[in-house]
Amino acid sequence: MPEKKINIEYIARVEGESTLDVHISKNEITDLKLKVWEPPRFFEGFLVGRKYDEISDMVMRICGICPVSHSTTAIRALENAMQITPSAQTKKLRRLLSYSQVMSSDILHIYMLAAPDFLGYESVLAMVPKHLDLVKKAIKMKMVANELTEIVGGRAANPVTPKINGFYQVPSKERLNSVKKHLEAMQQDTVDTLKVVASLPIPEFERKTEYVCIRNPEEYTINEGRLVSTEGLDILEEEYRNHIIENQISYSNAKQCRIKGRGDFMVGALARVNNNYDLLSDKAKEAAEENHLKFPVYNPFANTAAQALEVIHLTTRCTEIIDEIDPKPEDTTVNVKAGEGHALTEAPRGLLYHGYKLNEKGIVEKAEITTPTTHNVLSMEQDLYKMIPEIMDLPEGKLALQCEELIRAYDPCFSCSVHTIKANVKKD
Amino acid sequence: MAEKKKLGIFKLTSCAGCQMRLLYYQHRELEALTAYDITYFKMGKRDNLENIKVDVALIEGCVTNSEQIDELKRIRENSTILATLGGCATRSSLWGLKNNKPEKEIEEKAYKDLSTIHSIKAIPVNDVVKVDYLLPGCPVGEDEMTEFLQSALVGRRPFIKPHSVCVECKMKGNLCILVAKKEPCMGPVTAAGCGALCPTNGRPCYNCRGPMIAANAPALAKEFKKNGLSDEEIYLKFTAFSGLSKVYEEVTDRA
Amino acid sequence: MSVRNNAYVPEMATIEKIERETNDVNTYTLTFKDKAKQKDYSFAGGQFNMLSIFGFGEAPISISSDPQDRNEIQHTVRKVGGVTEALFNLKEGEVLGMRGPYGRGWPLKEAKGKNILVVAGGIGLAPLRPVITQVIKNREEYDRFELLYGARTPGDMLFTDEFDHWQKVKNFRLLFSVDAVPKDQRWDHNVGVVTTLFDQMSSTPSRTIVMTCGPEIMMKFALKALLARGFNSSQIFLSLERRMECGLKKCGHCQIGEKYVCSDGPVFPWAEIKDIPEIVGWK
Amino acid sequence: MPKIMDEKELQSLLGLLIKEYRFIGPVRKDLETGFGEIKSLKELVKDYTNTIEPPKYLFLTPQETLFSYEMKKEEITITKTEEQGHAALGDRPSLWSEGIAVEPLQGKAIQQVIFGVRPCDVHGIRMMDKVFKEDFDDTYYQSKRNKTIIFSVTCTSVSDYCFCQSWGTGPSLKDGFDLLLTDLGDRYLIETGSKEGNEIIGKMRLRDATPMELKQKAAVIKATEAKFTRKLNIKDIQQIMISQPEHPTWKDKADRCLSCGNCTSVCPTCYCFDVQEKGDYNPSNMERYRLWDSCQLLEYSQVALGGNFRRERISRLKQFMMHKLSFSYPQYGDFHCVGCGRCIKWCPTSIDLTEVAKDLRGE
Repeated sequence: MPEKKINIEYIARVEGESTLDVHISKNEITDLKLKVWEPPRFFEGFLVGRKYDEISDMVMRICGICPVSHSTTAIRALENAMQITPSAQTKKLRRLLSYSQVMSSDILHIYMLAAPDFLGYESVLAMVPKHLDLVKKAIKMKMVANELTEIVGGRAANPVTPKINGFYQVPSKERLNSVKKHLEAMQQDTVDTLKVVASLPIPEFERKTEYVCIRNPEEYTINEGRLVSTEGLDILEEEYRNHIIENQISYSNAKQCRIKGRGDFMVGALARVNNNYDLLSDKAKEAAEENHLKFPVYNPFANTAAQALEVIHLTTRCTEIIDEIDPKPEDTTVNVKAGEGHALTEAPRGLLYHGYKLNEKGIVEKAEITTPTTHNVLSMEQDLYKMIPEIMDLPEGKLALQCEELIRAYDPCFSCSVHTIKANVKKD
Repeated sequence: MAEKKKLGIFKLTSCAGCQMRLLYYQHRELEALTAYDITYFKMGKRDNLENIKVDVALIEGCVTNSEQIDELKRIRENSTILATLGGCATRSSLWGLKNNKPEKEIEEKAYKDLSTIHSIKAIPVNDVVKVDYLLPGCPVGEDEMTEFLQSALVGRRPFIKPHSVCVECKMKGNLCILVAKKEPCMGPVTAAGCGALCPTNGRPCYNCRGPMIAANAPALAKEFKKNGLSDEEIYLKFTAFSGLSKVYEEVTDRA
Repeated sequence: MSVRNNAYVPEMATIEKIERETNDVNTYTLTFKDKAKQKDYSFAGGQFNMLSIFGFGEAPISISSDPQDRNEIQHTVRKVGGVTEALFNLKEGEVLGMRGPYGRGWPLKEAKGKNILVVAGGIGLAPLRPVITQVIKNREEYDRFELLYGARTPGDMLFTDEFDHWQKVKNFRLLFSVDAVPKDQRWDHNVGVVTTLFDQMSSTPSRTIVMTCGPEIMMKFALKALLARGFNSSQIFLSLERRMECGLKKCGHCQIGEKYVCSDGPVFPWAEIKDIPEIVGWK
Repeated sequence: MPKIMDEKELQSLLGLLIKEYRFIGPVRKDLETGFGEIKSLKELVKDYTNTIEPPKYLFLTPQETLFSYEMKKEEITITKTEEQGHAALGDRPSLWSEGIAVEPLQGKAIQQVIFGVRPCDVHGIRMMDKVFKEDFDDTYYQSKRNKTIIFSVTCTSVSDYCFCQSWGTGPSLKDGFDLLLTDLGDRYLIETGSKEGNEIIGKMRLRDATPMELKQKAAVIKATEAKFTRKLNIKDIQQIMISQPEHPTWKDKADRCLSCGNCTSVCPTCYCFDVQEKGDYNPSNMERYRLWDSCQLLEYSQVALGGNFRRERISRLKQFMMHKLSFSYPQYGDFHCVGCGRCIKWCPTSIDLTEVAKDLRGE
């Protein structure tokens, strides 16, 4: 048996920088390392000493793809620390903001990052000559989602309106209605997207890991809820730290997470759909059935289909929320208090945790951030351990490609996963 | 049809938000991306050509380890026009906060074994290689990115606004919240290009674009103080996104 | 509103000829595409045109050709900025935009029957070439003519191929100086800044009109030296450089004191500007 | 002949104007009042002293295309020269065009009305008209200006910043308007200053003002005049402003100056602009446009090779104040200051040109 070495020097079309090293000897994996070498940025370090009202703007810069998630999570954690309960209007606007970002990020991942894999292209740009219509459709949908983020958040990338206890400025009903029209117009496109995604050939692979996300019985949620899993986890967000543990690993700048007493787990769109399928809109369920999708699914490659499915749901849901609100300026005064607060939200890539400790002046004394990809890294490695033996016979190049595709299916965000390097690192 | 110009997009230490601005948040991305022959763009494509000559190189992120210095020098050698893409590359932005304290102090806090750590101070790109154009913004402004990409197509020098956010704010007819509400707006010392985004959205500018060239930081700091901000709060305002810029050093220098 | 009546819209002009003067200076010979426009066009030495390099922008460039030659217009241009760089990439036969002429030129009328002293530095000789051409063509109308010309190096001197011709003109005196002589270049004249030529010059304040153009720092020193030698403020004329966006007294950039350099200048008698606060320090 | 109208008649006049013209008037902008396009009478603000921005933005738009062109080989075609206004930041999609959006005025028949222009601003417009007419017509400015009716309102309130009285550019107005409204308390005096103004009022059946009512107007003005707290001594101001360029007050103010450009942006008589070229992803389509510029900005006086004639902040500050209170007079026969006080009010560090003038005078 020949010795095989898979070295994917960098995993393309994902956010951030990572390397996969697999060493196979006599049909056995002797070494497998997913190295995230996105340079550390010491976020948790330099947030200490900053003021509470700066945190949301700063943590947004953890990730260029899900700034809304970091902002919302930080704001909610800080509100929890200062015992602030935002208004119903604020909660709804935050939902719009979060949903819009999940939608656009999902669309981005489906079309620009994952679709080229399934259609056999090296990039979305390479798809342009033959699939111009598809690319244009994707761009149109993404534009609508971005437009919604921009209207509520002031800017699609790194929004500026969210603040603790509300918004600096609320969008006018008029502008919300204008984007609502666009949302309605793209509904068919979202259904078509699922059709395209469901028809793409994905590798047959299954590994029954634990799927973790938040759940709110009232609504397919992205923000606010209990932490649940397909294996029966069901806890409050402030209990997160008691159940999810992080380990520093020697070969990577990202940490690895596991559930206390159990093991690796997967977060992200697939986890959300696996746990919350019942909460999806009728339209989304209908589309799932039409495309013969049944959840829960234990194939990580199905993450893309889960993304497409949730886009159908969220598009409808956003139009409903717009109908429910007529935003008015509100008092968003913050009474600064010392305290500790935690929050969990669903970033597009999955579970995101922020925790802060504030002193009486509102200065951060301790900050903790765990990102979706940090949650997922271990599961990726476990998937690879299971998948590689199943496809061992493939030539090296194809084997490497499928490994890369598996990682990409997670929609990972390696820059995210690195900011969380902790102050005290233990080397093996 | 002449051959398309070659464009390489490279990433150092950053959040990738500026690359996303190209791929994702832009209004005319298809036009922008197909106007060039993109030879290197790890976040956007699989086939990337290392070490080839490009007409235009865009650098996202700042340098935080020594390998990046070598990489950057290689890119510079291989490119005709080199521009920074966003605040990190332009002035190390948020990551500059790491430079705030002695290097060793921070690293010792983070790692027990320093032998494997190659992290150095956060250095903006133009402190390492010659940069033709600096495109600020966190993320890079769509207007200036578009202006740059369009001008580089023909070899025109891009018009990157060097003045303060106030100019754009006034062009929009906004109420000045610094004057009218005494809110600590960083607009007067911040580089324009965002269309006075924050004041337009009812909040004071928080300097995410970094300093404008002719900024008078002490004068604004004095005004903040008059409006009731503490020295500590003023320090935080001027340090958040400017990587301890020299332009602000009269306010931020605590030595 | 027709394009013709819109003062911001340039006329199309063709580059007929490009001549290399120095490493970074070329002379461009232009004609309007519209033949009627070319026929009607007249200018005075010292005036400038706004040249548009399409795709790049517009810049004010002084005219360096003979005002009496109605068939073509020349601009001698140094490659210094975005627009001039783009101009250097154009080839003969290509099209650019031109509008003008703008501003006040050299006082050739006042100089009639008098002596002329020209003090020029570097590219500053370009707007003064029309003066030289005019004096040569109408030699009998003027008295003694003296040119003090300085450049960084011998290789940076403009119009050197015309020097021989100028030397031969009656009552013409040319004095040259360079700041430095590189090893591989030959130089038989003075070395030093242009003002060091003042000791060799024969011009006196009596019945003399002085015209000077060059870097501002050079003009400052020339002015000091001239005033010290007894020249008075109404016989010294300077051509000023300022940023211009329109050439039409609208964009505001070229103002110094109450003057618009684009319209009241670029040529000013020293008497007119000497009290402007921003200029006072020159004395 | 001045006419008299009651509240109802005024409302119906304004209602008519809103219907028939693009109607710009004072609207609420957060804590202050600014100009905005008005679609219904409800939006109109009455109790304001002056607007945040001067009305100049309607004629000298913050950013506007001068012309577009197409480049094909040797052929360059100017494709569009029509004077038009753009949203403040160019051709951004709808999301960006909040703030001052200036729509093109199309066709000759369509006109706009600016209501509520204060007398100082009418003088500002008069001065700008001169600047953009001198030597040749700036078609971009004039085309918008010529299609505009100025509906001015005599001031009855005075802010801490106002000093128009010192120049005689307010609180009342003698000419420069199409229509002028004076609030007499229980009724309005309306005067016309142009053929267009006459035509509008001619449609209404209004009675002539009585001599008593004209006296009442004078009394209103007198009462307003008594309210001024800020004054600028304009005697010999042209010489005084330039007499002491080394006076310590300059340095004192320059140390505070942020070089932010707010003073020139809000000045009703500041007209400087920058010209830039803009491309497209199809490089043969180009556009030349202009946008507001300010002498307070470092790049304003920059020339090739990095030369800069006003590198020092103090020299830029002097340029602004000296131009307003001295240089402009020999240039245009007007001091380009109307006493609106905006440059003082909106200066983040409260730099005050009336104070500088006082210091230079040694008062």
